Amino acid sequence: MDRGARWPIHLALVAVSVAMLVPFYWVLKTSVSGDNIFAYPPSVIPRAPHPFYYVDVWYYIPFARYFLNSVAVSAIAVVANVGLNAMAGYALTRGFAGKSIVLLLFLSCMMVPFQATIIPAYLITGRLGLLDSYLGLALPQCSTIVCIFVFKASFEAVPSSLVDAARIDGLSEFGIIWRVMMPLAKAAVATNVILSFIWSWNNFLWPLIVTRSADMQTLPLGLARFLSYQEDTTGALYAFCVMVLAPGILLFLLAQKQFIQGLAAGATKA
Amino acid sequence: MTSAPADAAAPATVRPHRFRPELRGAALIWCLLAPSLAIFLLYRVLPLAWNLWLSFQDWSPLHPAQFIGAENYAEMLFDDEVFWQALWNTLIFMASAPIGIAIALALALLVNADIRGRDVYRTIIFLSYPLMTVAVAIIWRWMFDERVGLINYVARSLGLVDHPIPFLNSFDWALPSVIAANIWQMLGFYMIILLTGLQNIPPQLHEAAAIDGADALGIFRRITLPLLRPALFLCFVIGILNSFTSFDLVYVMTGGGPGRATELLVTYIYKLGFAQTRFDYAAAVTVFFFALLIVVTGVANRLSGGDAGAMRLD
Amino acid sequence: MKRRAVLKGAVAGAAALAMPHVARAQGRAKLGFLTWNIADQEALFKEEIAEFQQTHKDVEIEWLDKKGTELPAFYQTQLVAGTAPDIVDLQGAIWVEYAAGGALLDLSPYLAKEPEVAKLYNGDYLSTWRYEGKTYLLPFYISKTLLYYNKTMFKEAGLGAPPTSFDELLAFSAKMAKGEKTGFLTLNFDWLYWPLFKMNGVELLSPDLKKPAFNTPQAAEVLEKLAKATDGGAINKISWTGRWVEPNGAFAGDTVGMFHAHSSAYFFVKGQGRWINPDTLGATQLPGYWATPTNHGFAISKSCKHPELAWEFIKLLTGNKWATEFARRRKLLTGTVEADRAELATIAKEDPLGAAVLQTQLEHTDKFTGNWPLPYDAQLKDVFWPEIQNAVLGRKPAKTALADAERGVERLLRRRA
Amino acid sequence: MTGQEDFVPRARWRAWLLNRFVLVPAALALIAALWNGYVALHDHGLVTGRVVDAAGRPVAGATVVLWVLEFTTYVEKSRATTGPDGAFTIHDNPSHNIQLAAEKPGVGRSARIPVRLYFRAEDLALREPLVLEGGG
Repeated sequence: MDRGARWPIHLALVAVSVAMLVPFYWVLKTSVSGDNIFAYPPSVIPRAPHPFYYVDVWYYIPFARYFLNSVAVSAIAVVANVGLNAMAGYALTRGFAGKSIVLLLFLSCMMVPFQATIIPAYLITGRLGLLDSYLGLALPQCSTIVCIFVFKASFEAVPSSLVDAARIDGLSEFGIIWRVMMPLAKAAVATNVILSFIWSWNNFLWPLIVTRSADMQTLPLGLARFLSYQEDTTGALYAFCVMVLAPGILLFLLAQKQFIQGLAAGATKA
Repeated sequence: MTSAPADAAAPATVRPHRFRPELRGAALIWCLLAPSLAIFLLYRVLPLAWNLWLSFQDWSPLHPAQFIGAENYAEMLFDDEVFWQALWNTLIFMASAPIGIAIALALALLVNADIRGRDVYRTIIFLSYPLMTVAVAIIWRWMFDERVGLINYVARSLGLVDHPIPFLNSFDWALPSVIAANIWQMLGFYMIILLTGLQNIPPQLHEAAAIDGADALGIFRRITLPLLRPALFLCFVIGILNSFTSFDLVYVMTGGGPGRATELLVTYIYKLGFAQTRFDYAAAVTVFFFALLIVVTGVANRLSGGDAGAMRLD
Repeated sequence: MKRRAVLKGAVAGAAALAMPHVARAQGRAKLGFLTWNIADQEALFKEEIAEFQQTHKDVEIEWLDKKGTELPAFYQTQLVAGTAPDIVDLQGAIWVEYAAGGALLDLSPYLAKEPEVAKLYNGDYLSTWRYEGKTYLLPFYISKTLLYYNKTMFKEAGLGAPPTSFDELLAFSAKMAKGEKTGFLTLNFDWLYWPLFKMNGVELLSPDLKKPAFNTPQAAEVLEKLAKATDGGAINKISWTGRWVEPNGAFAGDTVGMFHAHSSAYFFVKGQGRWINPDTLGATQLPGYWATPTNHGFAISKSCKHPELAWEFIKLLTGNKWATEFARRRKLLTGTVEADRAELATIAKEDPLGAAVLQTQLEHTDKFTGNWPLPYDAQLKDVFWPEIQNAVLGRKPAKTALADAERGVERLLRRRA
Repeated sequence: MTGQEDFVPRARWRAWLLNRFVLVPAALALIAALWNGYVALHDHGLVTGRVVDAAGRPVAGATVVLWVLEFTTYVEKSRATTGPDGAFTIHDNPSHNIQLAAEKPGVGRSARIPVRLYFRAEDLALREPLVLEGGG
């Protein structure tokens, strides 16, 4: 692959990159210029860009409040995911009776369509008395199968000699997880953080059902309200999109190196 | 992670006894699994069981349940074209995964070449994955817009079409459009996985083959592809799961329309339950849906030699 | 980690034992109040609640607003959990299903006990909330379809008065259609397109609502005409594919001759269409004066623990004072006679066009259609509409589509019988 | 991830604190704080400006009306009257999206000029005066 002329490769990749980036540009452009969606032809360069659509969004819903809620819920989900998944992942690296059943259970759990489980999930959450609470919002996503496997894979990559040595040093299992495994599984942690963050940050249907009070709403709900209600103000709608997407993208850009490693590990370290 | 209570896991002694540590170990393992298992039990298994039970009942939030045997299933299989339409669309959606994977493979090969700025390319291509699907749907619904959509604009300026195509409003274009948006979002994810697959292939193999005088294509066919199999199958499995569960995308982009052109099983389940208050019937479809997923992924897993990365059962 | 897990479990368990979820609703008298995608009136609701609490000191009212498409999902989940909001704002025909299912409180006894209350409202509109002789809602705000027309485009096409018959409607549309321009556009959700059929004497169901009655040569002819006009560009395709924003946006784009929509569309369109003023936009009835209402009303959930309080509250909401206030702020009609009279008087001064639009809402209120009290309306729509779509978009011959639709509807009616 | 301090050597603290995962959010927080500080100092809802006639002479005693956007429509919020130098001050603008117009019987009325602000009740000094035209 790496022999011969490079420019065709660059050409192809640049073309693809453009294709991938155009939607981003288009949203940004509309969010600052808001050329009316019913104007044709669309202008490629924003006419008279201004930040006021962002101001409108900020005041249209209690943005700070919704943002805070989203952050709180995501934070819970992320912490819980890293913790619980690491534990489960470690457990799965060990042989024990009923392991294959657990694995089967996990795998099949991946395939339950959440849309079909809302009502029972709601009733259960109600039973736990967690309705309209951050924990209730986060709980269904406090452990995710894919992430467990990411941990499992990267733990398996840890040479067993290390583990044995640690055990001989008299480390408790938790000590082993925390002091031997985790430092070697930074990538898996990053993957867990990002995936669980993205998933809980983007979650839409569950918050919709579980939140009652106005000040427990999360950002996707605000976005949905925009969609249904303020849809004519396209500029503001796309400004909202940017404001909602930014945190996820930022986090990804910050941690992408480890994230991609971890994903890769979970994916192919078979 | 809080440090464990001392009693939770007494340090195994240097020279352990025959089986007591075994037992303790097992207990510990289950303790480690407990929280995750609890969550899945509460939010996956129980609801599924509820659906299973419900699928044999006649129930709605408005009246108490009563047993009606397999009536819901009978209706689903013999008396509901919409169900079959939705199933068909879902299968098409699923069948589209290989397209994305193929593109991703090509990209992975390109990015794998040691060229300047490969990380930048990689990042850019991956960037669409972390996006909120609702927002992605909003964006693409608009890209595909008949009157002011960018795609139509470009196509018209290039003279590819004389009339703008009403992508999302046309029975023939709606599903492909949604699929395209889906591929756009998944592409980077596939690529990353394949890229790692490529990088795990020891370069010596390529060199050896090159010395044997194999051309690039030959190397790719005889060495790269076979060694890439697990990664490819993982992509495929993820693609399947994704195509079965991409609810937000369809819900926002087309809402299943026009007609039933983009109705997927998952959107149909949602509509049945919440638009038509037919949770009992929706439950039947859900059960079928679940069974179908198990079968498909099972088959994929088998094909991959039970070795599709995360899907593997040891 | 383990300790946390254990604690979490213990706490959750305790919570489950200590407070079953209904417990939240009890304590000092509390009313849940759910509105349908009208969060912009938060101020109004807060004031109304405040006033209500002056006379009912110990009552707590929790106001919620949910987006239209999600409100049913939310309400039904709450029903199952037994925590349904006590007062709910319902739109279209979904209330019938809830009423038939016994989720809503029959208001007839209350209306009988206080006959003066019913007199507050427009009788025709109030009667749209009747199912099997019982009234289940009080009108919150009202709206029915009318015909907006683009006077400029009419002039350009050499047309004078708006059409007076179905064929004229199509002929006019054809005259105005060229290039980007189309002649006619209709909203299609909640049976809003049905007047087009009704004006041609097509009935959806037999009078007893037990059998489909729409598979007639007439209906086929109408469908064929619509399909032809759509194909020829006289009717805008968005009529059959768009929902709310696209059609309004298209008409606001000044490229559509006639727009069949309900009064709520007016301010939406006006907000976008710079061209709109009394000389460029006309508002009139559809030929045949048939119209489909899409009203909002307040219902009380049966699960409500304080029905008298809830009743008092919705009386306050729909009473003259607050209805007038609401009509003013939202520039619409409420179905409360006094309020609407006042609003029409006020708006006539500041926005004659708006007044003209609202005026149509109080005319020919005896010619409602497309608002059959069917408990399974949603399912019926779901079976019927896609076939109509197939026909008008030319994917199926009208006759086949109608036959298929008939089969579907018969099956549905059989199942629900 | 608490309870680990005792395991972490001093040297690692720098690594824990001085990495992009801490610094970037910190920087963002700082910016937000500064911005809020600025807002707090400039949100008295003051709107000042001048009213002149077609010839550019200041107009005393003209009525200036402030409309503020409430969701979809602009509603009149408050009025002010210009002093001898044609200057006016409105003290209670609550909004971030407003319209201004001036009028004086006999002199005429100005066009309604829309003004967008960066935050609610931002203090605003109109650069262009409101010009009364059309006699009336």
